This record gives sequence, structure tokens and C-alpha cells, in this order.
Amino acid sequence: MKLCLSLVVLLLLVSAAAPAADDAETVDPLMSDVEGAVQAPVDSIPPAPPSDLAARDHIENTDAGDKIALSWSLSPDDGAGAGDVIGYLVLRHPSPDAPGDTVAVVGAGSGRCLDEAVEPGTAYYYTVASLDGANASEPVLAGPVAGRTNLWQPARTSVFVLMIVFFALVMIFTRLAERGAALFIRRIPGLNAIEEAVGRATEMGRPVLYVPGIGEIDNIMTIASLTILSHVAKITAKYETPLIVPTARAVVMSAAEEVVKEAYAEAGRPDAYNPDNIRYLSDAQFAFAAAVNGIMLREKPAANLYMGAFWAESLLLAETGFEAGAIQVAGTAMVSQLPFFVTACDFTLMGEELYAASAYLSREPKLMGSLKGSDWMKMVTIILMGAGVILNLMGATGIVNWFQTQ
Amino acid sequence: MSGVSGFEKFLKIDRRWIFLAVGVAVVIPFFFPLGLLVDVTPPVQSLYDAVDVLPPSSQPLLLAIDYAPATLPELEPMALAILRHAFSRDVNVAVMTLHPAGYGLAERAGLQVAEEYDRVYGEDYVYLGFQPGTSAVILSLGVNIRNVFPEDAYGTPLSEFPIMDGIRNYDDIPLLITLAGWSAAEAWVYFAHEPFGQEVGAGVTAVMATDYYPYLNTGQLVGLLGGMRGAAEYEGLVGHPDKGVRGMDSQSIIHMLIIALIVVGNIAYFATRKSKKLAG
Amino acid sequence: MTLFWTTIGAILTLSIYSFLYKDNPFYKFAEHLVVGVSAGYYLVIYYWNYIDPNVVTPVFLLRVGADRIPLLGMDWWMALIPGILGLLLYMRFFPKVAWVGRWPLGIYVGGYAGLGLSPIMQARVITQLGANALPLAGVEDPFAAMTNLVLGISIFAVMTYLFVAKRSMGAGNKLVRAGVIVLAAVIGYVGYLALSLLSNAGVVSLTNILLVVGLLGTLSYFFFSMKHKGLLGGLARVGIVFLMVGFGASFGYTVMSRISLLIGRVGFLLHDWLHLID
Amino acid sequence: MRRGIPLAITFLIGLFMLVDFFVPHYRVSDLAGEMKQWGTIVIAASILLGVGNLIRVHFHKIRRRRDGWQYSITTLLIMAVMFAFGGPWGTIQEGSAFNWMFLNMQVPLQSTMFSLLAFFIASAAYRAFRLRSAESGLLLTAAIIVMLGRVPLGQLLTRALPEQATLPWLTETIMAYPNMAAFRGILMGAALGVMAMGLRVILGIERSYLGGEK
Repeated sequence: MKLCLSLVVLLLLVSAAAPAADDAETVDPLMSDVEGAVQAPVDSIPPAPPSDLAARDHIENTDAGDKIALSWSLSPDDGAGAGDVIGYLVLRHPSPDAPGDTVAVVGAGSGRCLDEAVEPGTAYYYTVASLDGANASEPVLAGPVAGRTNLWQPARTSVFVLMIVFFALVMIFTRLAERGAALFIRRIPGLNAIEEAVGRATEMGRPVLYVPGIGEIDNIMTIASLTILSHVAKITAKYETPLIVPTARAVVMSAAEEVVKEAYAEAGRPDAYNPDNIRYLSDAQFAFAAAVNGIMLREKPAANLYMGAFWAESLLLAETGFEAGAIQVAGTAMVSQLPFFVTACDFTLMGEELYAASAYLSREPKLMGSLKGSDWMKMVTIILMGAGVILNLMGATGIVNWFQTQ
Repeated sequence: MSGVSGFEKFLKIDRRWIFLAVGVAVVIPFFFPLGLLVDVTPPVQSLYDAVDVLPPSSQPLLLAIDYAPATLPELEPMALAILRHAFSRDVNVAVMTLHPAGYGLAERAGLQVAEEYDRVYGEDYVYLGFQPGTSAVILSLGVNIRNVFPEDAYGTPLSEFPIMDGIRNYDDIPLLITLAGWSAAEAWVYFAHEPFGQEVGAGVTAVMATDYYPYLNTGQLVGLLGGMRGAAEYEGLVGHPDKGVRGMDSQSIIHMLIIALIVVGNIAYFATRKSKKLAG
Repeated sequence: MTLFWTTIGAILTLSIYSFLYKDNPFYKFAEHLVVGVSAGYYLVIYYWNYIDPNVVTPVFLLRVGADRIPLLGMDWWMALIPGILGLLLYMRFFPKVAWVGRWPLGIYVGGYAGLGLSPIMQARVITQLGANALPLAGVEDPFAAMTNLVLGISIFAVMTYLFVAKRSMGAGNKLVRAGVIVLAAVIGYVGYLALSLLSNAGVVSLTNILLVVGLLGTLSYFFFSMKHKGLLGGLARVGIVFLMVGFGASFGYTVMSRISLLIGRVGFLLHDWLHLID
Repeated sequence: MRRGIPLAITFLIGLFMLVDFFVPHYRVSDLAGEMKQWGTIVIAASILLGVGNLIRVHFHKIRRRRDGWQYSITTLLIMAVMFAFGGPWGTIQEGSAFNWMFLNMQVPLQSTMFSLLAFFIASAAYRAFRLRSAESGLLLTAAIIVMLGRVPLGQLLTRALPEQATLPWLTETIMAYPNMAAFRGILMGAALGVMAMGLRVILGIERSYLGGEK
């Protein structure tokens, strides 16, 4: 492990010294439109034709098989040579000899065209001829080519490969953990603080406030928050401390009800569950913040836990909570709000710590395994980054191109 | 040791004093402006230059006041500054809006500055009003303005206004400026600049500004005002400091206030710690 | 009429500000008011903007099978599915079939979990990797390259050494740690100035070292299943340095936009309502 | 069984959505697009659950005459009024009472709440930016530099210096490099956390959000 890291670090540093690949931006020749270029000198000599015409089925993210992509190398007279090419005429033919339909006239300087109106599954031929003001060159031919509805998006292969690697890592470690391999997990102070905070609220005989963020339930931060809520509810059930859960989304409210009810039942205190403490306040962000502030000042919770997705209301809540004298623990992966939680709360779970919480709190082998798996994925990421830097320095931009997805 | 206990008191100051200080700091420039000018950044300068070369009493500048009340504090100062710039140079202006809630705001900005400079409605400026359908409106303007706005905002046919004589579409509009707190600014780039080659300048909120910088590099925007600060820079260039500069005054004062608080807080913090060490 | 509504708006605005002094009946009233207004608002908006056009109209009212549904763009009967899912949410009030109420939740959460996975890998990991894999190149001037290397290594080595060395991490060594950070920052800054005189490419490379080292350190901090000691511990400490700078900077950066909001409200009170200023 | 069905649904739907990303075939994409919209409608349909909860909580408060029960009447009353204005007609029309109440009550109340942040950001800075350790020193220094670099008064301070020593330049540099590096790190780490969590949800390992067994 250590060796691995040192290697990457070393490579990263060495790469700083290596001679540079030319990373100057290449400037695309300006697309001059056909109209604007008409002033080019008109003669009676046809321009040289373009070359290397290629026609391929175009794959897009919603692929109905009705598009074919064409590309060609510019005519020698385009921008150089006689310099009188003003554009390219692109035609689509049902057979090599049949007359064609105009697909487009493409301005000089561009060697690409997308035919967006083909019949899926039908074979076509394409010709491209360069035009000057008066004449057309010999057309060049490509085909046959047919539009297909594709079942694979090659531009996303890199995503797929990394996903498979990630899934495999998670699966392997989950399996290992289930077989009883001892897994280490580092201390996360914010999570230890939760229990302390709840304990203090119990001593003071005041409630615990748990805000699961204002994200919708499709937000993974909200799901993570609900798993932490389940843990917190078990502790409050044990101590019979009231637990107030204000929510900004109706579905989250109903999920929170289930979670808390279940936790109280599991702790053997189903009667202590008070449905009036799981509240839907408002979908409107600041109406929600206003109402939570009201709860803090009037019901005086001794511990405020903010876990989940927060936006600008983060500091409104945390400052009011501080003024009310509560212990505050926050957890979010919203980068823009972390600075405010960090400054205003006693403890803050940053980014991934929020997602690691359920494994940390439950110590369930399956969850610990997935944590280990994503740690290894981080290692893969770091190694890839190092490899990318080095290969890029050596002029092999392949890996960087591989990172370009659609 | 009374000084030390003073520090300690300061450390635990009631935060309402801080609130009061912030409140006072933000209100003061409303009555006593400092008028601190902001260094002008290139995107603002280039927008200013684009307006500055427009021919007087000729083809109009099309000003799309596309903001809604929520982004008013940041964007209205821009509208006023640009209108002042145009009117002070006798440049004709046509005002319109793409935001349903912008109708009254666009009208009020136009009226206010026209009054300041004694501009005549219909000769020096005109208010076209609101039409729904953002991108469709922008595209149709490229064909014929009268397809979208056959009449001005008050129901008078455009043909009755001398300012609109011979103005058909983007070919007759040397510059368009959009002020928007939403994606309208992007829509102008895509549907007016791209297909018709219309010169477009934009004013957006500070938060949006970073997303719009790339359009400057590609030339899709001739200039860009970002947030209150952009407005303040433009006001400085026009030589008529107003809400933007005043807003930046408030910003300056509060930023300094916060920094001063931090510094004093730290001094108090160390002083009390030292005294505790001595006592301990 | 306008004055009436503006006055209402102004009174509500002042009621909220009174909260800064302390909780009071005005704030309580404003708070309960806004909760009520928004509840009524969302009830109406959700029904008329989503349920009515996409479920009620196509299924019950007219045009059965005739038209495409605006939001879904599919056949009318497809609208039944979300409609039924929506109804299932309410099964929780009937204890016998309450368990059915979890189906829509399962579909919703599962769907979005699956939906999110690949784009997150793409946008947050692969694209960022691409952006960070590029940079250290760009030094054509061999002298600048050498300087760069020396600088990069020295900053990094000094920081790592002192952060890794266990003895220096003790509580008594706050000063040492602060010294290292300041030293690294000064070396970096002076180096930067020197380099910027020599070649632009060197500058690019130096700032990129900062990016790569920062990213490496921050990522290291988020390793959970390994003990934070040795090299990993050192890197994690470097990560914390970057995190702290980042938090401080974004905090300072956000102040401006928050004050803009306040200026807007004060403008509303002084101008729109009281007409005290123009 | 009762838990099994939702878990199976979660798995199948999750898997389908996962596959959709890689399979461009239009039938797959169209169906996936369709299913995304179902979610929107389920959420919209849930609002009644939320409002029901709100009514119940406030109703209990009034019935039991708990502290501040009078305010609960405000909430319920104004909600009924808002609903009565908008419910039967719906769409927002210029000048309707529904729209007026939205524009003149909800909008100013929300934006005033938002603007309270200007006060809170000051008090938070005063309290939290103390030089307690090397790390908090960094936090504090970065914040002060950036705050100075963003406003005219701060720019005045260093106007005489060469560009690379001015506060605006330092601000830009801090934002563009250390800040960017740290946030990229958080984002990448969090992305992996999200993915692991998402996978656990799809596989049914993480299921506390579904609540109890009964």
C-alpha cells in the first residue's frame, strides 16, 4: 500500500520535470460561411476534390438509427492552394450510380457533416464535392452505410469499465467481510459526537432535533441521512428522549416516520414513539428554515443534528442553533455549504464521511466491505491520475482521450 | 487586570451588537455614499466599448431586460447604467423583456432614465413589452421584429414610431444586451448570435458569471457584466455612480467590518489566554 | 392597492428582521404565515402543474387514447402507472395493505439510485480525472523545468516530512506546524514570482503541482479503511491544509452574495416602501 | 415477502436505469425518460401526505392548547385561504389573488429569511475565525485575503503593487488552485461514497429507508 502511494507521488513529481508535450491549444480555422466567402476569386478551373471521405453510423445517446456521420479531409484548395473553395456539397444516393439528394452544403474549412434524416437500416452512398464560386470538383464516394439503432455507446466505455472495476471491488470486499475478515475503519470524530450529543440532551431532559436536509428522497445524501436517523432513533428510544424530525419533503417525512417507528419498535419502546414529532414543514426552502428556527428556540433541543443535503439554509440553522446553546453535529456532501457547517457546528462530517456513517455506526460486515471497496477505488483513481499525468508527458494522450466521454 | 476582563467581555459579546453593526453598515451608503470606484475588468470594458461606438440617433440598441424581482438588486443597476450610457450619447434604445415578471421592471427602468435625460418616447426610445416563449421569440426577431411585436407595450403600432423606421430584424440592430438572472442570456447567444450573427452582450448575476466566461473567449458575447460588481464598474465608466457603486460601498464596509471583528476577536482571544496562563 | 401590498411586504420583512433581536410574536406570526402560504401554494401548484395535465386530464377527462400527454409524451394509459403509484403512497393509512405503500418508494429510490450511478462516475470522477491528469506538462524551457522540479519537490518534501514525522504532530508543536505551512506558502509564492519572470509555462506547471498535490492530499483524507499514519497520514494532513484553505476561501467568497441579498431587502424598505431614497 | 417485493422492484428498476446509460437504443432511452417522469408525479402526489401531517400537528397543538397554539390557527387559516384562491382555478394568472399572495407574502418572507444570512455570516466569522491552531490559521487567512480581494476598498490597499502581489490576484489564485484542489477531492470522494451507497440500495443491502418489516 505504502509502496503504491510512494510510487505515484514520485511519478507525479518526476513528471513535472520532463520535457513538455505541446499542449498549446490548436486554433480551429474560423468557420467561414458560404455566403461570406463568395468574394473569393472566381475562375473556370474546378477546385481539387476532398479526400478520405468516411461515412459511419452515428451513435447518440438516444439512438433511433436515423443519423449518419460523414467526415473528410479538406480539399487542397481549401484555405491553401488556389484558396477558392467556398464549401462542400454533400449528397445522399440510394446506389452508387443513382442521382442523389442534397444533404447539406457545408462551409469551407469544415470536414464534417451529420445527415439526420436517413431511414434506419437502409444502405446509402454519399458523395462530397468541393465547390468554388463557379465550379464543382469531382465528387468522392463513400458507402454503403446504414443507420442502425445501436445497443452500445462506445463513448461511454471508459465509464463502464470503471463501473465494473468499482462493482467488483465492492463485491469482493463485501464477500470477504461476510466470511469474517476483520476490517479496520478509522475513527470519524463527528459520528462519535452524535452519541455524546444525544446523551447530553438526555441528561438535560431536552429533546434531540434531527434535520435530514431539504433534499428529495432520490438524493443519496437523504438516504444516507435516513440510515443515520435510524441509528439515532434507537438511542433516543433507549433513553426515552424526544426526537424531533422536521422535513421539507413529504416523501422524506413519510420515510422518516417509518424509520423512526421501526427503530422505536426494535428498541422495545414502541409506545415512546410520538407521531407529532415527525413533521412536514414546507417545501419552500426558507419557510422551512424559518420554522426549524422556531422549533430550536421554542422547544429548545439540546442536540441539533443536521445530516443530508443542505443549501443556503445551512448557516441560518447552524447559527440559530448555536445561539440556542445546542451541541451541533452536521454532515453533508454539499461542497458549497461545508465551510458554514465547519465554522458554526461542533463537529462536521465532510463529504464521503456522511456516506461512511452507516457502515461506521452499524459495523455490519456488508457495509464495511463496501467502504473498503470504495477506498480501493480511490486508490485506482489516484493511480490512474498519476498514469494520466505521465503518459500525457510522454506524448501519449490516449489515456486522456479515454477520459473524454459523452 | 481590569483590561483583561474587558477583553473577556469582548470575547463573549452579544452577537446582536454585530447584527446592529452589519445593519448600520449596509444602510449608511444609502444616505452617505462613499463612491469608491471599482477597478474595471476587461469584460466590462469591452461591453462599454461596444455601446460607446454605437452611432447616435440611428439604429437602436436592443436592451432585453429579462430579470425578475429576485435578481433585481444585482441586475437593475446594470440596466440603469447602460441606459444612461446610451442616452447620454443620443443612442436610440428599444427595450423589451422575455420574463413575464419583468414587464413592470423593464418599463420602470426605461421610464426613469428617459426622464433623467429628457428622451422622447417613440423618437429616442421605445418599450416593446413582453412576449412569452423565450427561444421562439428570439428566433422570430431575427426574421421580423413586427412578427413578435406588431405593437409596442401600450398597443400603438410600431409603424407610428420614427425610431423603428426601417428597423426590420437583427440586421438593423447593431448591438443587443440582455440582463438576465436565468438562462435567457444563454438563449440569446444560441438563438440570436449563432444563427443570425447578432452581436450580444450580457449582464448576469455574480453566481452565474463564471458559467458565462467561456462565451467571452469564443466571441459569442461581446462583453459581460457580473453581479453588483459588474454594475459598479460600468457605472464608474459612465461616470454616474449609483446603486451598483453604492452596493459595492456597502460591500466594502461590511467586508472590512467582518475583518475588523475577526482581528479584534483574535486579539481578545490571545489576551485572555495569556492572562489565564499567567493566573494559572 | 400597490401601496397596500408593499406595506404588507414591508411589515412581514420587518417581522422577520425582528428575529435578530429575539424570538417574538411578530416573528412567530410571520413564520407561521409563510408555512401556511407555502403549503397552500405547493398543494395547488403540484396538482395543477403535474397531476392534472399528466394523470387526471389524460385518464379521466377527455381524449382517452387521443392525445399524447405533455410531460410523458406517451400513450394515455401510461399515465395510469404514476397515477397508481401516487395512490399507493396513501395505502399506509390502511394497516392491512400498508406494506404496499413502500412500492412507490422502492421504485423511486431504486430508479434514481440506478440513474445516478453512471453519470456520477462520469462527471465527478472521470471528467475530473481528465482535468487533473493533464496538467504538469508545459515546460519547454529546461531551466524553468529544473526550477520547477526543485521547487515542487522541496515544497512537497518539507511539508510531507514534517507532517509525517510523529514527534512534530504533538500538541506542543503547533508552532512548528504553522511554520511549515507558512514556509511552504512563502517558498511557493516567491518561486512563483521568480518563475513568472522566466517563463509562463513554468508558472502553469507550478500551479498544477498545487492542484495535483491538493487533490491527492484531500483524497487521502477520505481513506476510511486504512490507518492514517505513515505516508497516508502525511498526505491526509496535507489534505487538511488544502481543505482549510478551501473552506476559508469559499466562506470569504460567499460573503458578497449574501450581502447583496440584504442590500436588496434594504432597498425594498427604503425605496419601494418608504420612498426615502431614489 | 412484503419487504421482498419492494426490494425486488428497487433492484430491477435500478438495474434498468443503470443499463440505460450505456445503451443508446431509443426504445430503452424513451422508456427510461418516461420512468424519470413517474418520479416527478409520485412526488407531486405525495404533497397531500405532507400537508396532512402539517394539519394534524397544528390541529393537535390547537386542541391541546399547547404554547403558541394561536399561531397554529394562522397557519391553517392562511393555508385554507391560499388553497381557496388557487385550488379551483390553478394556473398562476397575472393579477389573481393567488398570485398576489404568492408575490407579496411568500416571496418577501423567503427573500428576507435568505438575507438574514448577511448577519449570520458576520457573527459566524467573528466567533469561529480564531487562531486556535495552524489549521484554523489557514482558514482565517484565506478568508481574510479573499474578503479583501473582492471589494474596492481592499483593492485600493494594494493598487500600487505589481499585479502578482495584489489582493485580487491572490484571491483569484487561491480560488483557482488550493480551493479547487480541495473541492475536487471532496467531490471525487463523495462521488465514490454516493456510488457505493447507490449500489447498496440497488442490491438491497441498505434498506432502512424502507422502514419496518411489518
